[in-house]
Amino acid sequence: MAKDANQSDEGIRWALVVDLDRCTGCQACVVACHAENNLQIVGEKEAAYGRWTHWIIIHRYWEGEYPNVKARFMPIMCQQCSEAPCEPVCPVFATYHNEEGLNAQIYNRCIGTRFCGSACPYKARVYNWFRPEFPEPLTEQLNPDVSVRTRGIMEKCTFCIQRIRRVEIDAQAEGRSPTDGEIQPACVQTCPTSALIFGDLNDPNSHVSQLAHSRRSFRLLPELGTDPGVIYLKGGEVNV
Amino acid sequence: MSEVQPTQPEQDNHPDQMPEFEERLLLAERKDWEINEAVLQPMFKTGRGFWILVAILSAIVLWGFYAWGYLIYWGMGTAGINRPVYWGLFITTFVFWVGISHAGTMISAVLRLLKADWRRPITRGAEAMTAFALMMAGLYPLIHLGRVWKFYWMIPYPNNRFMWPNFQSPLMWDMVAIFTYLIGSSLYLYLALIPDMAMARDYTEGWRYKLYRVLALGWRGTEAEWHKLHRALGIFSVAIIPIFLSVHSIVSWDFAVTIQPRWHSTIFAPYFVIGAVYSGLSALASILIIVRRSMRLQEFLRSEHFDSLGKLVMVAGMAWVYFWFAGFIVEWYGNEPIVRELIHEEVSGPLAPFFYLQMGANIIPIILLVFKRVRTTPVLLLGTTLLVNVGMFTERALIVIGSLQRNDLPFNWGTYRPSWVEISIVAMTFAGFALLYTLFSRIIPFVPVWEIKEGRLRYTLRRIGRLLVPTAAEIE
Amino acid sequence: MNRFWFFSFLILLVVGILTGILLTRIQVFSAPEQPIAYSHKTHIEAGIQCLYCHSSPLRSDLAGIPSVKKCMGCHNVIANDKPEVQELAGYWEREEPIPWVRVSSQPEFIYFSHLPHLGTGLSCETCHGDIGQMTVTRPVVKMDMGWCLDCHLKEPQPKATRLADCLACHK
Amino acid sequence: MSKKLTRRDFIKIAAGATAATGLAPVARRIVIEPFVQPPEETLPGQATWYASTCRQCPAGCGIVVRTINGRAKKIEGNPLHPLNQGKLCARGQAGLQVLYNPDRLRNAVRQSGGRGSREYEPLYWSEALDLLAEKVSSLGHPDRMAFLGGLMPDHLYQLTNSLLTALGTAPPIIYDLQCTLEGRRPATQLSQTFFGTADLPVYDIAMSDVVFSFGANLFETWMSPVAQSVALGSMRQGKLSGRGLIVQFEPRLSATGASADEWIPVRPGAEGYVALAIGRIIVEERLGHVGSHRDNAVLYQNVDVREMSAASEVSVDTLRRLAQAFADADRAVAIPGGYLSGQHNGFASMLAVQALNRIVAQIGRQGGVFLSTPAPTVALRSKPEVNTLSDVRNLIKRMNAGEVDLLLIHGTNPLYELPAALGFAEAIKHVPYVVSFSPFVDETAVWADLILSDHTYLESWGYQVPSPGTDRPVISSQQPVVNPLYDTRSTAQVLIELAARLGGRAVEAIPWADEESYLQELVTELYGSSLGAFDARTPPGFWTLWRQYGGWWSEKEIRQEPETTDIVQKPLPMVDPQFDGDPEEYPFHLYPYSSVALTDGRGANQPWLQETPDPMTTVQWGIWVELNPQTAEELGVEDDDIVLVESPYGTLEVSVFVYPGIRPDVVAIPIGQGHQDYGRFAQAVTGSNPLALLAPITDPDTESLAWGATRVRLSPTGRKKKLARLESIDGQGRESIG
Repeated sequence: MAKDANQSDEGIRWALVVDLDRCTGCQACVVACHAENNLQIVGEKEAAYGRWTHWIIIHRYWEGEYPNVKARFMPIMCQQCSEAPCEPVCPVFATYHNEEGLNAQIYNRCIGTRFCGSACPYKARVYNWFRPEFPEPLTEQLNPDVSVRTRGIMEKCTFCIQRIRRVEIDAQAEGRSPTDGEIQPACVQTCPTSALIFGDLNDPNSHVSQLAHSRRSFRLLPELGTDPGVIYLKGGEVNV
Repeated sequence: MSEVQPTQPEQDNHPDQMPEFEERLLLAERKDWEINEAVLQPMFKTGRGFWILVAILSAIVLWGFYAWGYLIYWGMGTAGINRPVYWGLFITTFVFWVGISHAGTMISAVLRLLKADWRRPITRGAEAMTAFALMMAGLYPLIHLGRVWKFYWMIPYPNNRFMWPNFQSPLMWDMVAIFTYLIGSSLYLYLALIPDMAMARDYTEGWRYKLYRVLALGWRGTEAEWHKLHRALGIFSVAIIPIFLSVHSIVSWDFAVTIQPRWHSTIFAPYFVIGAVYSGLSALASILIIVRRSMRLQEFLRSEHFDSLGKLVMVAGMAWVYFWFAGFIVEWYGNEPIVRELIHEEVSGPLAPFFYLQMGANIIPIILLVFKRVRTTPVLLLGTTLLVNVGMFTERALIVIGSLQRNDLPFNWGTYRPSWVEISIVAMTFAGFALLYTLFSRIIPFVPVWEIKEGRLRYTLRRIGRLLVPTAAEIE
Repeated sequence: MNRFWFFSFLILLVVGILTGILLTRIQVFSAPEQPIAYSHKTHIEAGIQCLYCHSSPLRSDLAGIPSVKKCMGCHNVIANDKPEVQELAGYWEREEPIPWVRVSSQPEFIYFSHLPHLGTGLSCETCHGDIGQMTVTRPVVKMDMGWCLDCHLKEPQPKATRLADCLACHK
Repeated sequence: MSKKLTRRDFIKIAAGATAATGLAPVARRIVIEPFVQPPEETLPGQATWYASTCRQCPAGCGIVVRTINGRAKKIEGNPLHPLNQGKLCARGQAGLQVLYNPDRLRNAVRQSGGRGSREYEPLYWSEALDLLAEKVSSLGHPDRMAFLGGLMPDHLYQLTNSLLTALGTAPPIIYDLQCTLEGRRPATQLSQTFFGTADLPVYDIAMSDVVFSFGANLFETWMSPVAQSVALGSMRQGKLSGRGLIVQFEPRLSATGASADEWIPVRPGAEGYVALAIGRIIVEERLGHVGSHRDNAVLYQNVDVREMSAASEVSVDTLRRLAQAFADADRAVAIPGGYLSGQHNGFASMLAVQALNRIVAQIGRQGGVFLSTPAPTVALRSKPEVNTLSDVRNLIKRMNAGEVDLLLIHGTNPLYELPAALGFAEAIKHVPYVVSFSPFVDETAVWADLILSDHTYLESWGYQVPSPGTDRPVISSQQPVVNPLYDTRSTAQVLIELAARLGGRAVEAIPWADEESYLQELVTELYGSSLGAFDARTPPGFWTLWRQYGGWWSEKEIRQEPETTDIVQKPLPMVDPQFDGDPEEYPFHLYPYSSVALTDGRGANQPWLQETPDPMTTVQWGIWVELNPQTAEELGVEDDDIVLVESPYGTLEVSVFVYPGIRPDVVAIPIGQGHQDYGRFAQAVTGSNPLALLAPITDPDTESLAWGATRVRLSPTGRKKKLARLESIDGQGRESIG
């Protein structure tokens, strides 16, 4: 099932570039993700106990001490690893690697062992601890392209698979293939500073693959050998 | 079988060189029917204390089932787990119970193969412990599922969706291993039970007679039957040992195959196995002491057994310390930042109380068990072995919960607080285990009568000239 | 005596299982009761194309249920003496939507779009059966995962791999 | 959405929309209801996008809303809109939860149990309007009516203004907390003083090489955060000339400060001094490449760099380094932000900052500061001006004196948003009849007799000229993206109908039949303009395109170069900051700041925004006080300890967040929580309103609230309340591990 990404030169590999030099930590991506993906709201008590459901969170790291203190933002979402630690441990294939380099999560196959959550070094997976509650008429907002997960299901960033699929189907209907930059996950679409860029890493002409070769690029926890599909660009430097 | 007639031992002859044999020969003066009576009588006499105990245990179990229902209805959030501590007390207790289950086969199969004679009276109790502990352990993979009603998706069955379980997942290995072990150990328990069922059948009437008649499978005690039984037990003893080693190795791989800091360790499999043996033997000793007292089996379970058991516990404990240290020192010297952080947390951080409880409760018993007085005094041995299991439970909690609280990105660290649901369910399995054991001890002869009788045939005193010479025969 | 009980039990078991299967089948393939006794057969025989009424599958995920206005577009003049058509006219006059009951459906966790299916040249009948012969519309297939995969896996490579991906349908 | 559709017309895939996953049996009765009359614009199951304008803050970003089967599903930025260029902030994304908020009022209501009873009785609109008309016409004198509004969309302001003028009443008083925090009024006054035009200037961050931001939280809530963030993106990594530098001057490291390259923790109130010192150094040492500084020397003749350095606690070396960087840059811009305006000496500081742009000759230049071109027609140029706090004070005085018989409140929540010390809560009790137009029962609406619940912005018509604008004239259009969910009515429509009921001069002033025809008339004046990005053949065609594009804007860049007034002929004023509260007794400066998610508290009823972590503290849902680690140590408190914050005007109990990026003499509290009313999500957060602490003092130059000029003291309570933070407290400061 899981195909080695290093071999698939011809296929698509979706990737997200996060330019840390542009990120202002404004949280627009967080709310866009909530709106797009029908994430549940857990309330203060549960959020305080680490049971929030954000698929993307912005880590804020302090550097130095007052007065020479700096804070850096780092948006972290599912890294869509090619060598994902979460994939082999799922007993029912609810999570697996698909042909387009996505670390897929099939909600209605999930039985809720939370093994993937334990195995994920980025802790990018979130769990539905309770039934989601959407007081009427907040249900009207739910995106019909995304299922509403009930209790006991693991979920995580999908790179907005529904938006990828939508563009692909529309492009196919028009008899063409999607252009670079046409597919935008909700976070990418809304990011005010364009700190997030989405595209096909295996297409040498795509914006992301060019940025991936930038001198500024790095991946999160590279020593773990997970080969993430999310590429970070260091902040505070000029990209030439 | 041996034709030697048991002879009355002479009390005043050779008092200094005889005590060991004296004990072994104690039963030799009993008639067969007396032994049968001694084993069966406590089963039939159920006093008020027994029913009160059963009532209390049942109440705890019922409460636990309510908590489980509550958990299923409202969701996993009613347990204390969170992100990043996705596994908590459930998995800890699961590992603990799997560990407990290891002593049964250890005692029974390994010692049977080694022909260690002192095992005879305690095999049944040990095997029952294996089966019941595994039943309790087997509940946890179900309990901790977020959607337990979909558990059957883990079972490979043909379907039109072309969907199979993922055999790469350690959870699948777990399921296979635990099922195999449960089936194997239950059969093993049952096989050794058949002659005693026949014995009990012949001594009872009413519902017990009907029950024993079915369970005895028409055992008559012919030479051929004995021969087959011995062969079957021999095969099982050999076959169950790899299973027994694999089960806890696989449980350890649940953790070790991930890249979670501190879980990702090569020594985990043997470390878990030896830890399981250590805690299992200790639990066995504790249980035997309690059962011996409550069922008045002092005659069968004698201090010589506890002495040997205590020695085994001590050896297992030393091995555990060795493996623990082998793992610890590598991590310590490896000095990976996150592992260093975890070690720091254990040694001098918020986890320190648990760490020192673990170390203390696992090492002090080893020292105590050096003393024969501790090994042979039931109360002292009970305290010591219970302490071991407190230590082992803490160790599992430290591994499962302590490690999950920390990970590679400090932003994502977390803390865990067990909820009433988790505690109730954990209490349910402890009570459930005790309840099964209690009921079992009233229905099934707790001491394997046929093994005792068989052993009794081995040791005799022969009069050679003027001397009384203790002899042991090869009978198996 | 024992044998008797054994066989009775066995027979009961088999009968029970068969009845269970049958009941689920009946439930799956039974035609739901509709607010108006509408016959596809009559309309198809009158030469109306599927896409005339269900107009959006080439542009949208859904095929679309015709609006009451569309029905009335013809039935203002055609067959307006029939009781069913008069029922329809009643809805139109009351400006009420007709509460049709869904015949073919996908569960909530499935993303299904008519557009790409029709795009590959499938006809309506492939999935919905010979609707033109049905006076009462009923489902002809159990639209479950196995049935979907049946076709998806028959596609040539590499399309089949893409279509066999869980994410092709699961949302 | 010109077709009239009733709710039940929409296809209801009832089960599909609401049910949870997984468990549904296959054979289930699902009713699908077709349209009776199919709307032209929607295809069942297919998304239709409507362009409109975001009203979550006054910036006026263009949005497109994805609607499926008549229900709004997602808001995204309008990619064509020149202001936000397809981007949107967290608040803009959360707009759906205004529309679908479960706590919305569903009718016009009257408080049946008297004011403050929170018992409501629905009214028919005709009844409610009759009631209002009767109240208006029975006024003894038109002066006995007052209209208090927030920063409303332009068309509503025009209608209100016309109606009030026709009735002989004073124009509406526009005042809300958001405007106060971003210093809209002082900024306008600064433009007036500096450029002679009362329009908010645009700071060209995108093209700038060096940006000095003095207390402007550019990428959070100040003015037009999305446009400024878009500019940041291109300034940082989108330019060929290299990566731009941002320096942030403020006492607390905001998220903007974190995105900046350097943060200078200036003493509160001393930002102007820093600007003066930098200016003095540039002029004195003839830095930069603009040639002679002779013209500017007069500006700084009284400035002593050392004194300024001592007063602001920024070292002379740093000042010199910064001056050099600012002057040497090809394009540099200094931005006087909201925190400056919230000081007692705010205006002087803002002048000093704006003067920096002058001495490096960046006024009107690319990468500098310019004014946006006004809208092409006169009618479109009329827009709400924010009033001063003194105007609000006068209103309160009149209310207390019993001179106001009828108070209309729209788009603002004075009971929450005004410092409690101003006494609005008391004053409103002296008004015999209060009418609120709020779609929610907020703190003020609780004291209204009649609530004529407005549509939410996604159900309303309107337009807005974004201010500050962008590099070209822009008019954003607002149109209903869904049919009104409930029996609410837009305030513009209510005013038109009120005028019709009142007759006479009122109906002459606003004679339109409905707001749509009013807007159409106003907008089609643009028809035929040669500037526009689109034009149509007919006025109705133009109206359609206007709605389709989400407004009108020029195809090309048109910047207006401002002229500087003779302010530059005089030395810049130097005013010492003043603070309320004795420094001995109240040792800390209070810095209330507007939260990224909740802004001034308006977002508090939207669960998405409540659950959005604050960027700097990562706290969700809560309210906290930020203390420097040193301060916390001195007080003997740590994270999550509850402290009592006391000012001479009020107290507040709140959890501590130990915050490395704040001056030790400053404590910061986010604004937005502590609602008594305003729906279940706003009330779910325990804690009280930090505005209760604020001293009601103003900057005498601008008469604007000096919201940063209160001193407080802290005392530990010994209790703890855990904040719902994303970040692990245990992991804090251990980043080197990862």
